[in-house]
Order: sequence, then structure tokens, then C-alpha cells
Amino acid sequence: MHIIESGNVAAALGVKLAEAAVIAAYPITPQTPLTEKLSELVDAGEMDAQYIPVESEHSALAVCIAASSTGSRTFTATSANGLLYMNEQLHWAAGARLPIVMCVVNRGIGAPWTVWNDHQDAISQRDTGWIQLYACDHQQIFDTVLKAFRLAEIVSVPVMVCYDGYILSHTYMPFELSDDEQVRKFLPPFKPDYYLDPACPKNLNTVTLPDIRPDVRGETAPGYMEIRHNLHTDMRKSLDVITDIEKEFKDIFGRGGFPFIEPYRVNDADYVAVCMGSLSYHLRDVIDKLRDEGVSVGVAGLRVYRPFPDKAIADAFSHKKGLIVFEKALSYGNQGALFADIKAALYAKTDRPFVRNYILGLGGREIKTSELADALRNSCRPSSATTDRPEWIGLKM
Amino acid sequence: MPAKTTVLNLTEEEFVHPGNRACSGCGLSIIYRIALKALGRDTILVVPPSCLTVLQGLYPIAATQLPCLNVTFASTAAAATGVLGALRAQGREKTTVAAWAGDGGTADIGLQALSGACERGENFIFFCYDNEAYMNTGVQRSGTTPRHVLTTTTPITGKPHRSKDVPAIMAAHGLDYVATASASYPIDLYDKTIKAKALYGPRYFHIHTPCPAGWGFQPDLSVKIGRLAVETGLFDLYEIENGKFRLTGKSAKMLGKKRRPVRDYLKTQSRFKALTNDHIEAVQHEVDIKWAGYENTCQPSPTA
Amino acid sequence: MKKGKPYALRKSHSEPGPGDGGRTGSWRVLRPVIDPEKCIPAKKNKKACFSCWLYCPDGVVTKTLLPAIDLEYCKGCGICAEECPADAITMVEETLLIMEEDK
Amino acid sequence: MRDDIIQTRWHGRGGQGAITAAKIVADAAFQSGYGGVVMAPTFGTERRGAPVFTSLKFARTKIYDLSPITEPDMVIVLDHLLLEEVDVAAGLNPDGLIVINSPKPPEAYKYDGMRIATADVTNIALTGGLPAGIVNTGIIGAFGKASGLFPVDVLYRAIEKEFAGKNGRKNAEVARITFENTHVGGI
Repeated sequence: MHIIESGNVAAALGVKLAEAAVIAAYPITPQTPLTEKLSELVDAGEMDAQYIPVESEHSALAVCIAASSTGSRTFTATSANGLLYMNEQLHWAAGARLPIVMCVVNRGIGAPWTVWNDHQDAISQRDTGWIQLYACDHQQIFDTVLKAFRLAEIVSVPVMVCYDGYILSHTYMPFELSDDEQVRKFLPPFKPDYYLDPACPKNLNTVTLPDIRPDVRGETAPGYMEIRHNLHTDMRKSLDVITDIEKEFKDIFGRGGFPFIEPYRVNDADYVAVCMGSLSYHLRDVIDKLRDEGVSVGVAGLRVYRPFPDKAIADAFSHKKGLIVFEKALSYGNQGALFADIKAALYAKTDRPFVRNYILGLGGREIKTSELADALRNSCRPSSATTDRPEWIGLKM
Repeated sequence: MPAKTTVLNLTEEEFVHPGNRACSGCGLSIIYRIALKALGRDTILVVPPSCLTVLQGLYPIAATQLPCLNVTFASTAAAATGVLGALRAQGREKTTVAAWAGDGGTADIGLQALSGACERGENFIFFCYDNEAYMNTGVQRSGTTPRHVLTTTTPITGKPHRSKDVPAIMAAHGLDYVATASASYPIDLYDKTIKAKALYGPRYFHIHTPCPAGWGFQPDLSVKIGRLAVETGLFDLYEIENGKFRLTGKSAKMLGKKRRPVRDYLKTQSRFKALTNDHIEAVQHEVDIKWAGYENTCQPSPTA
Repeated sequence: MKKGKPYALRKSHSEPGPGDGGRTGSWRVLRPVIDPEKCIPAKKNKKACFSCWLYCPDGVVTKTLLPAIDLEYCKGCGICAEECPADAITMVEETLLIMEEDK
Repeated sequence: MRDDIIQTRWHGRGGQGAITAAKIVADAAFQSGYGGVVMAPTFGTERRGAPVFTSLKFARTKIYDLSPITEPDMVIVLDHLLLEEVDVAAGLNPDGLIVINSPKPPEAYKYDGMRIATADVTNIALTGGLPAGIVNTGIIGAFGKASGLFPVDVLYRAIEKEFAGKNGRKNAEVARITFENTHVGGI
């Protein structure tokens, strides 16, 4: 069944069908309608979940951390400064290996205040040990929420589902709402390997020494570094899990099929525009126009940012002539974080494309189709070379 | 009516393993051990960074025999909320959820989450063990450090500010049960915990917890010094039940009687070294006014 | 760590057990010694007093007619001696006792 | 950029229901076979009473460009007093259409080369039993008539679906009456 709803409602309906049992959230624009919808679903008895209206984002994630540790499927959502206020808890949730799912409705961060979209919030949290998935439209928001729970629970790593504030969160478009039976087939009930239980007392997240140490049975347990190494290796392994899940999802729902890179007219293109979120769809119209002009360019939407699908990127693009990376975030004083990551992914390839970087849309600055077309026309040339620093699009100074 | 709790009928079952890392003579160890006897096995604990984190044990060995979730400093009450949420979702509501935080984790960094959870009426017991400074990090002043006390961040002239009255803050949330207790009166703590356990909603304990290393006294005096705090009327044992204030135990018995001078307590610890005679007089004056208030509003205990 | 067999847990889950801090009896400078002639339950030969058991921070005293102290873990704080209403517990220098035991 | 997209812009005041109106039309468009439908409110901090607008674009195939409309084919104005505050015709394509809730005839408005349609939605809605100021369903009828894009029955069903119970029928009825009483001017 297709319905027309906002991106936030698409996310909420995904959470409902995933049967999250404990939901905690604190309102922040533009995430608010998502949590309003969830509280309404719970209040109306349409969803059997505990909705906990906490007093801060820090507490929202605390509730999820504790509820997940107690064995329940949990969900929260936030944006911008709310995500930053969670920072400590983000690291904690990942270190504790809890399969929490969180929607990050991407918004620029203060100061100065902005409520409009960019990706600085999520990108600035890239090293917290969370998996980051990006959606381009409402169907992907809904689908990615379901995939996120499945993924998180298989690899015991929390997952962020990121989608553009306002551009997707407040926009209405049709999407297919899957039925309970399909979802149940895809997403089995949450069965953690341990949950807080007086019948089997364990003490979670205790102080852990620099070195390894025997446990109560005399068996050598890991130390802090081994536990953190596990997180890293399990995140790398999750790349395979993402691929498997995407296939399973396609088999059941008939949608998707692009675990890491969603290409548009990329196969026969010399140059490829790369970006995350709704911008990759916006660029499709630009690509069509440039193709008509004879520019050999396609666009690739990156669906996974952490763990970084470096091999998929190297395989897909190393034989191209050039990559043009568009980013709504910046590692201040350096360059776009995605740009740096993509360059690193291609470094080992001898015959690699040039990589250029454009920063755009910060704080909701309008992204003009004509400006995207100009940037690509300028960059998609044999004479182009890899840049150190980004160029800015839409800057009025 | 159940038999009166005495040292003789208090359960011998222990919930904390020996050989843990608490300091010798630790006041927290006494109250933790006694209160867990009252909480019983069907309990989940939530603990932020504090001396208890160290007492709890280092990975992979735990000193506490109950399931316990270690959480970030500011999030204790919110985490307890999350445990409760999951227990409700799973129909495991009979399990008691108890949070244990120090004074910093309660009165300072943890206050926002605690206030929010109390406003939401979360069904937990929150124990604040108040050793009146950040002891786990090496005796820095906290929101409950008394005035003039020497700490490593008020090292020469002492803390210039008053302590905050956390039980009063909690009572202002309209809690059904707020109680104080002391490491020196374990049976009083045990009875109050048993009582609190039978109630529903947020319940708050503020427990005076002597700390030999942080307060500057020999470990064998922990119990004696806690007792002096009560006998001088500086720290009072009471309950606020449904808004009704009532002195309990030793404090109730002190109504209408002459109290020991506060000097007897203040001279036992090196942290009070910066107090001048004038300061001591002022502290005595404050205690006298507080107790004059009790004399006006509280009925002497029938057993006193 | 042993190669080959990975540890079952991939996260920090501690299990309850004694002696996390090691044999904390070694922290002791003074050892509590109970005089059965003075100890109230021992003297009366019935359950009584047990202040040492009640106040022991580490739970290393038994509630037996002559209370026993687990010296493996007793940290020697001396609260039991201080709180004993019959002055039945004396804190004795560990070194003296060890020298005596060695004789 | 794509010329197969029909672009409409809905002007109202915060709280007047322009978003709901556009959402209902979005649904009607989708039900009528427009596979690509995107309705995007103005984003930000608009408050009750302040002028707001909503973009609604639809096409036979999926729309990928979600950016706000700058060159609409049609503009719908929920409150004729807005005409004094907002340049509703901004960017409007030549031979575009402006639908206005107004008691005046289309001839009372002069927009060079634009088609004007008016309907006294405020009055029709009141007569139809809606609370004062509820014009966002009536205006759908006026839009339906003036644009000629959707049969009135499709709009009627979309309105009924949006509101629960009796309210749905009442609102849909107001839209039908407005449809019949919309005056479309010549160019």
C-alpha cells in the first residue's frame, strides 16, 4: 500500500513495524514530528511500546542504553545540537555494543543557530563507533529503519539512520508501506545474548584495565584494548552483513539492492559525482541535462558512511577519470571528511581518478540546480586534477 | 506486623563479595552492604562513576552479586528509567530498580536527569551516598561539601559556599518517600529501605557516608564519626512520607534533649581545620535554629 | 590471550566473584583479635550483640557465637574493635603476629 | 529543469491549513496516476498568522529534485488579503494560473498574461457549516475547477480520507460547491 506522508512519519511507521519496545526522545527541530508521531501511535494504542518523554537528549540515549541492556529493542531520534549533546552516550552505546537505532534528522549545528539542513551533525560523530546509513527519499527512510534494526542486532553495533532535515523530514511524497508479515519475515524478535537479569547477575561496562586479566573461572579475559578492537573488527565485518541484509530485503520486499552505492548513469560515465542523502537524487536531473550536453557524468549516492565502504568505492570508481565529491559538511581547517575518506580509499590504486571537493548547502543554503551543473561542467574535464582544499558552491561573498 | 529488625534477625545473606577495592573503613561499604540486604536478589542496580564503580570491581570480576549497569556520570536516573521501561515492556515489573550515586553524581552532574525522572514518576529507589566531596577523583568540592571544608579544590581557606539541601529538593518534586540515613545507623537504613521497597514511584535516600581518606580521620572511626554528626544535630535522620516530615531513630530521640556541641564533631576531622572559632559558633547557631524548628513542629518520638 | 579460541564475550560483562581487589587481607597493618573471655555472645553462649558483624564494611565477620574474621580479606580497618561494646577486640600489629607465628 | 512536472504554489497564513490543502491535492494527484508527487512546506520558523507557502509538484514519473518551486505553473491563494503582502505571482510562468479565495470576480485582478480564477470560499465554507476561517478544503474545489486537472470526485474522496467521519463529508461538500461556483477569467 502506498501512502503520502512526511519523511518523519515514514521513519515513525518504520519504527512501529519494527516493534521497538522502548522509545525515548527529546524534541528538536526538525526531528520533532517523528517523535510526536511515535508518541501518538503509542498513546492511541496502535503501537505496543513504552514512550518515555525524557528531559534531554543525553537522557534519551541513557534510556535506550539501559533499556537495550535490559533486553528490549529501543529507538530514539534527534538532530544537530541534540546529537552533539548525546556525544558521550554515543560512544558509550557503541562501546557497550548495544543495537540501538537512532534517526538523525540532519541539521546544521550552532553557533550561530540554524534549524536548516546540512550534514555537520552526523559527520562530526563519525568516530563514535556507530554505523551511519543515509537515506535519499521516504521509501529509503522507511526501508533503512527496518534494515538498521536487523543490522544492529546481528552485529551488536548501534546504527544511525540519517536523512536530510526539512528536505526529507517535512516533505510529503508517496512511499510503499510494507505489511506486518513481510516485516516479521525480515526482522526476527530481538534476542540479546545477555540482558540484565537478577537470575544471572552481571555487571556491565565496569572499569577495565589496560592489560588482560583472568575472570572468575581463571580464563583470561580481554582488556580495554581487545574490547575496542572487537568493536572495530565487528564494524568492518558489518560491511558483509550489510550486503547480505540488502539482498534479503530485496528478496522479501522487492526494493533496494544497493548496499553501499546507489548509481545513476555511472556505468558508462567518465566522471562521477559522489554525495550522500537527498542531494544524490537532486543531482540526477542535473546529470540528465549534462548528458544531453555531451558531458560523460553520472552520480553515485553513498548509502553507508561508517563503516566506510572503501573497497566498494575503490572497485566502483578506480577506473573512472574523475570523482567530484559534494558535501554538506566540513572538517574545519582541512577538507570535506567524505572527500578525504574517498581519496584514502583510492590511494592504493595506481591508476586512480582525480578527486575534487565541493562544499555546499551549509545551514540550509539553497542548492541551485544551475550551480550544480556549473560545478560539474567545470570539473568534468581531462585537465582537472585532485585538489587539496574544497571549493564552495553558493557562497555569496 | 513484622518483627522489629534487630542485629540478631538481620539476614546473614551477603550481596557484596569481600576482597573488593573499597578503602579500609569505607562508610559506603557499610551502607551498600546493609541496603542490599534490604533490596534483596530481585534487584537491578544502576551506578554512575563514583567510589562505588571501584568497589563494584574491575572487569571481568564484579564484587556485587546483583545485576548492575554502569552508566555515564550525568545519566543515572535516566538509565534507571530505561531499565524500568524495558522491565515494563517485558512484564518484569516485580524487579526492584535501585540507583546508587555519590553526592556529585546526584547533586551536581546528575541532578537534571534525577529531576526529570522524578517528575515523570519513575518507579525507582535512588540512593545518594553523600561523602560530601568528589572522593573517587581525590576529594574535590561538590555541591554538598559543607561550608569551610578543605578539599583539593578549596585547599587553603575552605569552601566558601553552603551545601545544597538535596533531600529538600527531592521533596519539592512531590515524592511520596524521601529519607535520610547514616552509615552509623544501619538498622534505621535497613528499615527505611524495606519500607521504600514496598512503595511505588520515585523514592529518594540521602545517606551520610563517612570517608576516612577524604575527611581526614582514622578508618576505625567511620562509625563513631557518623554517629557524632547525628548526635550533634548536624545530620538528621528523618523521613518525608507523602509530604509529612518525621524525625526517626536517634534524631527523634534527641527531641527535647540537650545535643552534643558541633565542636565535638568538627574537631575529629582534618577537613575542618580551616574553621575558626567564629565559624564553629556560626555552625552551632545554624544547628540550634534548625533544631528549634524541629522542637516546634515535631512530636517527640513515643519511644524516646 | 590464547591464540585460536576467542573469548566468548566481546564486551565488558563482569561476573560476580570474591577477591576482585586481590587478597585484601594483605592491606592490613593491624589485625583484629577477639578475646572469647570478653565477647558477649561467646561469654553468654547465645546470639547477642554482633556489632562487629553489623558494622564490618567488608562483611568478613561471621555471626557465630564466637565471631570469626576472614583474615584473607579483612582490611584491618578496626571498626569492629572500635564498636565492640565489651572491648573484646584488640587491634594487634600484623608484624608482631607474623613474627610470633613464625616462631 | 524537467518540463513534465506540474508545479503549484499554495499561499496562506500559518495555521490556515495551506499544507493540509496541498497534502490532499498531492493524494488526489497520486490516486489519479501521477507517480511522482512532492509536497514541500516552507521550512523554518513561520508562526501562526504569518504568510507561508507550500510547494506541490507532480509528474507521471518519480521526482528527484526536492528543492522549492521558483517557477510555478499555478498559484493558489487562500486569503485575498495576502495579495497586498506577498508577490504571489513571483516566478509564475507566462500563461500561468492564479486561483484566489475572493468575493470579487476574476476581472477585479490584473496580472499580465495570467489567468485568474476566484471563488468566495470563505462564504461558501461558512454556509456549508464549517467553522469561520476554514477555507483550505473549499479552495481545493476552486483549484480543481480552474486547473481542470482532476475530476471533482477524486478531490472529494481525497478530502473525505483526510478528515475523520462527518467532518470529511462536510469539507468535501464545501469543495464540491466551491467547484461549481468558481469563476475562471479569460487571459
